[in-house]
Amino acid sequence: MRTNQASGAALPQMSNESFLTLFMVGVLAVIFAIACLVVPNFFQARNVLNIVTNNWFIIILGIGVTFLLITGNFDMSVGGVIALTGVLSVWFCQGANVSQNVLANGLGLPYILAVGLALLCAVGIGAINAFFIARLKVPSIIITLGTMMLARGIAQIITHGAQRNTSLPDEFGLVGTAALPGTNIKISVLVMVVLVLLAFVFEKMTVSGRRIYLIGANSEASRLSGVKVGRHLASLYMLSALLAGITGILLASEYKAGVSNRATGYEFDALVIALLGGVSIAGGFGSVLGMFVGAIILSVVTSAATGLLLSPDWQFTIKGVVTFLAILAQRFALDRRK
Amino acid sequence: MGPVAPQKAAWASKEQEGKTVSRTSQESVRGRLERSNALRANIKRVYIYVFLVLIVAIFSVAKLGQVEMFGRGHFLSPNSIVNLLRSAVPIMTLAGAFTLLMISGYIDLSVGSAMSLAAVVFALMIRSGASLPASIAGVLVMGIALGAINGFLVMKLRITPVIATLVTLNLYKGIALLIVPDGLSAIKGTAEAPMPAWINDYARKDVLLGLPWAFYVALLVIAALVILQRKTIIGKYAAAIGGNRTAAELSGISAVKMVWILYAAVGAFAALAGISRASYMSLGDPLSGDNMELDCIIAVLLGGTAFSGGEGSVAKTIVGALIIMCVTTGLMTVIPAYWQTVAKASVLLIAVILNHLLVRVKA
Amino acid sequence: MNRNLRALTFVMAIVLAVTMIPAAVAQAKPLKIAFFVSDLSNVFHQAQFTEAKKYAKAKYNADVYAFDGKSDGAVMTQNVDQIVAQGMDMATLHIWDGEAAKPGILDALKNGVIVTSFFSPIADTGIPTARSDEAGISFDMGKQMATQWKKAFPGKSIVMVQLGWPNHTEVQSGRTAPFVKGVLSVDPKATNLGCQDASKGADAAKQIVTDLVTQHPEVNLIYSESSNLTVGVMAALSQAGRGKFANGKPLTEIVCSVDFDEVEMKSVYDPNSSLKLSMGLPPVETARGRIDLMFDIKNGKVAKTSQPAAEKFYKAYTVSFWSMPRPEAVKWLNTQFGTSVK
Amino acid sequence: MELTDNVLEIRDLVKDFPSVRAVNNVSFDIKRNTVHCLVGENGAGKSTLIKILTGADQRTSGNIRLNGAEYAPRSTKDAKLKGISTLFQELNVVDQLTVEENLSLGMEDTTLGFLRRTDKTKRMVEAMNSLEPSIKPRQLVSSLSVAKKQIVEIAKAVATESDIIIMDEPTAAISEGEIKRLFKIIKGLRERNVTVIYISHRLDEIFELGDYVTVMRDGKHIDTRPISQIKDRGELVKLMIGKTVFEQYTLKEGACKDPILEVRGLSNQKLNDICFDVHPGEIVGFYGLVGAGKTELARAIYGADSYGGEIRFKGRRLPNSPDKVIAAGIALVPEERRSQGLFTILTIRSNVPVMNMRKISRAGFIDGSRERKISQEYIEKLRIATSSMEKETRKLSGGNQQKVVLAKCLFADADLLMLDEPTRGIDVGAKSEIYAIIRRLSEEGKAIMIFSSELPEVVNICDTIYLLYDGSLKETIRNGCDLDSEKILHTVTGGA
Repeated sequence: MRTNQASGAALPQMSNESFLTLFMVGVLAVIFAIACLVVPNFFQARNVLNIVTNNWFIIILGIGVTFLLITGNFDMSVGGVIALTGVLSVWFCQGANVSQNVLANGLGLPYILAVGLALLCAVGIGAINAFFIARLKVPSIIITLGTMMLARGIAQIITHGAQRNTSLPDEFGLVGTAALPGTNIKISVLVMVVLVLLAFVFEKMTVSGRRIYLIGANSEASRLSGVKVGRHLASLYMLSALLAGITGILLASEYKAGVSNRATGYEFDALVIALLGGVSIAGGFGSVLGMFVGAIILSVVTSAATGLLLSPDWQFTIKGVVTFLAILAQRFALDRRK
Repeated sequence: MGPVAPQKAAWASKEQEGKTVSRTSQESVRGRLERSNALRANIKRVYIYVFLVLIVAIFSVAKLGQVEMFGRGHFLSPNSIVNLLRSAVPIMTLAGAFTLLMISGYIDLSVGSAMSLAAVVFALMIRSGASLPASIAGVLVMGIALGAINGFLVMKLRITPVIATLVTLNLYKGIALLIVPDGLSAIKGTAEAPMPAWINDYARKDVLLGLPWAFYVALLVIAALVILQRKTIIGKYAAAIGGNRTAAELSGISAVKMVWILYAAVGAFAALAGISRASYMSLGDPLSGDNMELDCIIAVLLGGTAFSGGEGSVAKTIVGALIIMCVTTGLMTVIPAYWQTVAKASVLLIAVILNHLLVRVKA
Repeated sequence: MNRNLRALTFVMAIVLAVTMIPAAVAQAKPLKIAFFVSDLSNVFHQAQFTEAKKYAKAKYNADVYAFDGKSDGAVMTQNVDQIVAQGMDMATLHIWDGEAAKPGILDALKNGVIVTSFFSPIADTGIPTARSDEAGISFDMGKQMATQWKKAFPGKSIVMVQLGWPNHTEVQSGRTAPFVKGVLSVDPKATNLGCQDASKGADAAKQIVTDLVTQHPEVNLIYSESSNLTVGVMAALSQAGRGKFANGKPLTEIVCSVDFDEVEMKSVYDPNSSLKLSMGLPPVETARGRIDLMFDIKNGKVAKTSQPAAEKFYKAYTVSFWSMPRPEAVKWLNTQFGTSVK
Repeated sequence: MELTDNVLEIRDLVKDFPSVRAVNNVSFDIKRNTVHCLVGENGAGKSTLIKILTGADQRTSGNIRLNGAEYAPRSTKDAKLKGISTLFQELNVVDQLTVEENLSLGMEDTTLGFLRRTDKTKRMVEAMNSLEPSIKPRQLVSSLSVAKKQIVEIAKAVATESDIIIMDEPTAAISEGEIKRLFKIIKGLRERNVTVIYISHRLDEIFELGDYVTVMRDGKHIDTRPISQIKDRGELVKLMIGKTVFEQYTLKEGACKDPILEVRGLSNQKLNDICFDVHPGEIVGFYGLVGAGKTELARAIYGADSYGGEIRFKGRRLPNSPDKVIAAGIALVPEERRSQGLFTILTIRSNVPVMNMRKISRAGFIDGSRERKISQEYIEKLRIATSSMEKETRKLSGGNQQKVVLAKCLFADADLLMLDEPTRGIDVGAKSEIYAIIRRLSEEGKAIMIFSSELPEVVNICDTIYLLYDGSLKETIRNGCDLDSEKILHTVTGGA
């Protein structure tokens, strides 16, 4: 939000991107204000903190999804990758031949090695995406939906459709549950904050970050300007899969379980927060910061709905309506500006 | 600067040589290209059928040790075939209309949600005493409206199809969930408001060869769609818009209107699928259409419809839909249930690769 | 067009060729049993299926196939229709919409398939039902929790919440409602915040509890209606600085769960954790019971159908810090899940 | 009502674009049942005029009367309904449909939406087959060559029952035989009460086909005359290009250096065995009509398209991918600046350094102040008219957009700069500024290649001019020595 004020100062020349981010911050403020009025105990520091920390996993996913969306591509495989890496990290780590229960036996690798291998597999899924999209030029939405099923399917085979959660070494649960000294803030949340900051720096200050925008703004012109479009897309897909992999490892560690149907629908959530944050699939437009704002908007809505003890149907519908209105509002706001 | 004149003379002779060489090489290249195109076209024409036959063949022999040929439980037993066709009704209905939309270069991810909503509304209407024709008419009108909303977002507000329909996916599903009262998972018969038993006549009762009305209605509308695609201007304009929108518009075709109509049609077909699902289950389940869009995409791609639009075939999509149903039901007792997702994903990836290899015929 | 015709002929030829392959002469074929589970990704159902497979093969030389409902009513209904199509000889159902499945069940009965139900009796089909006595345990857990809370804080009124499947009829009648009754039987003035939808899993449960304990910090009895939700609930509580007991005495809340497993074992008997009870659903007993019931029908011990339908209850267990000693719980767990906890 | 003698009367027509007046007070008449040719250099305003006639663009002011009635089409479809159909330059056929389907697209005879095969389709097929008998009506258009696709399009326009058919360079991509058959058809149209407005750069065609000719230059109407009153090509060329343009070139004397670029036997689908050298400090022009292969040549050298043959740059074989070519020291200003050169939704600041990010970054991090400094430097150097470097480039005028693309390429520090149609659609002031920049660069020792379909441009600044026709190099001219504009036009319009 600090940067928004900075760009707000240069109001006459504000770019569409900052305009939209600012617009969504405004929307966020309005929704937050309404929630504070309607929901008991909503306005308190503890709750505001919850709102930011609740969605750490979606925000981490959102980073990769946002980058790809800016280049004009989708990544719908992230939910599947979370499930796969979680399950793999557990399976690699479980003691070998410790029980007659098949699901209690694993490969007995040390935790660090298990995590490394699981992340490698995640990147592998990203590489499949990259191959199809950057090389064969297959529409990203279709291929990533396919790899989402593939990743989740492999996770299901390893867990026989359920989960693996026994005979794990103690250090398995460490990363996911440990909090920062003296606080309740989890390492996962810290990872999220660090990644968002890194992503912001990457996006705004590095050459590779700039190229994401170039590809999205005009992929042919990028090619003719010497950007290796295919290679760049490929690394973004692998990055997105890696981020999903990290999320998968953290979630598996937090619950000490590798669940095959974990993170179902997260790819849609990640897409929705990016859209709410003003990232445009038309390409070349949007930012991690906007995605973060989008995530907070959704988090406020969810949190308020829980606080009001609304029925799940209402919660789902309200989320649907909010996204619908936000997308329409963005479209009109942008059209008016032109 | 460079010695221009002598060079020019050198070029002249070179030009002569070069021309003859490149001519012949160009011709041989062209010939090779033509032959490979012809081969590709031939494979493209039949591969979907071969695919279906292969799958049927594999599943037929898969359990031979356990069951008798054509005996109960065999993949090709009458009961199994009837069952497969009956459960394929919604996906066939949906994917048929979906194909036309994909041919014109657009996509609708909200079909599953629209189908759920239709199922819920249909069950609600029947339960509250509306007659069958009235309920069907009402739900169809609603389906058209849902499709038209998508059309409006995509064609008028120019929101990317994937995003617009992703948003309505959530919206329609939310509405369906809301209609179902708290504490219930679906609109179904309760003590105070019983569901008339005849609700499942449509999608359950055997009218001919063990198959219900819903199947024959689906067959009929699919036949209509096939004719629509092959013989009417709608099919032709859809292909023209998907192939080259500028050319179509310069020829006086209103792409906006046309695609809008197609979206509405997809909505109507989703409603029809919802009706048969509700009748089949005797209840309106707000989640009954979940993930249907994925199956639709797989079926359409298997059927050889181009990603980018311009060409495709409703008939082949239906074969694609049958393949999906074969995979889901045929695998049930052959391999463990938890292998199914990978099987389906593999079918999708195979479809994508085939599509990539076969659809693009190079000029 | 001509080419299409040729393609079609080709296709038909292959079909014929395939069907002409002489069927391997069937030996003494084992019976085939369709074993329905509402969702195979649930640990309890997973274990149940594994046991059923082992048990039926050993005792009756029968093959058991999982019919996974994937938590989806439509899939379950279609699975019922698959019983005959897949050539099953017996089926033990676990479905949510009995009304929808009824035509399929009648069809299966007509084809001579032995059909029984698990978890819930199915409409007026009259098929026997095997079910666990979940309601009794839920009531018991509610009662125990309310009593313990009142014992620790006689002055603090009870505020309870449930996490699970609010739209699910069977969960409602087997878990949510009896639990509330159990609490109210101790303290009629207790407040109920209702059942929250955590059907999306552990992350959803965690998020809901995080928001709840911030916005409704007065919550003190929590019923987490499935073990995979409980991990999320406990994570949220610990993040909020709660979830603790002081040497066996409640501090901020008491939590109970369902599907007692190895992971819950550690918490329930940890005097410093607020997860103190769990409904022990015995997969081994349940699976064996479901298989046995079908063979009872085959052997004529139970009627194929009857009005009203025969019901057979399997015991569920209240695993409780207060009412079940630890060694007993360890023994129970090891027998039921094949684990080797000490 | 008695039909007037003039089918179309254009009065005081004006069309303004943000930076240029593309059509400037144009008035002339088109006589009924004639072939009326429209000629002029690129940028003379022909295309804009046509766009107004076909409803693709709206006029700023002025008046058009069709058959004596006010004519102001709102869309292409509207124009068609009113009796004016057009054959556009771009290929507007649908690849995935058959020839027959393409012919009838938008004009189908139907019953209840069902397609019927009627005489109309048959007539269209006949019309097409009289142009090119080898095309089968059931063939997929994707299997046709570009020329045959064009024939299909021509047949479609011809078969439409219109009062006026506008043909915008219909022969640009088709072969001699096809052209002959097309001319026969066009001549036949006259008898069928159809007026043809014919645009072509091939002047021979105009003499062969036309009844009247209208010449435009710089958006202005120069003259309309019956063809019979024009003596020869020379007179027409003079009308088209005026007289003043060739005088600016001053002969350059340079030391003979080793060539920086050597192209030998370059061939691909569009190019035919092209050989030439470029030297440091030299400005080389490639002149040819639309479709002669200029863009294809530039793209092949740049590595954007595949090719056979050999290209050596600074003595080393040039790799075949744009990023490596740029790294080797070549930059390209592409033909389509909006779709290939510019990142329109990004700011000037983010556009300028794109091709040489290394220069504004350290260890992969962009040095923001350096980026701004350089952008400012180029805005000043190229006199880009903007309020700020943070302006999105799509909000700039065409000339300033082109300057941004130029800045981008200059910043690449290339030793060889290729410019494809560098001044297309740019007003005169910006044009001369761009020429000045090009000259300055050449004085700095950079080699420059200009690909242009505007003769004055090439003649104005190039030291060596290559004439391209149909993918082949036809002639080489040393500027200042043997320059004969009429002969040049003769060569590039296909004259032997």
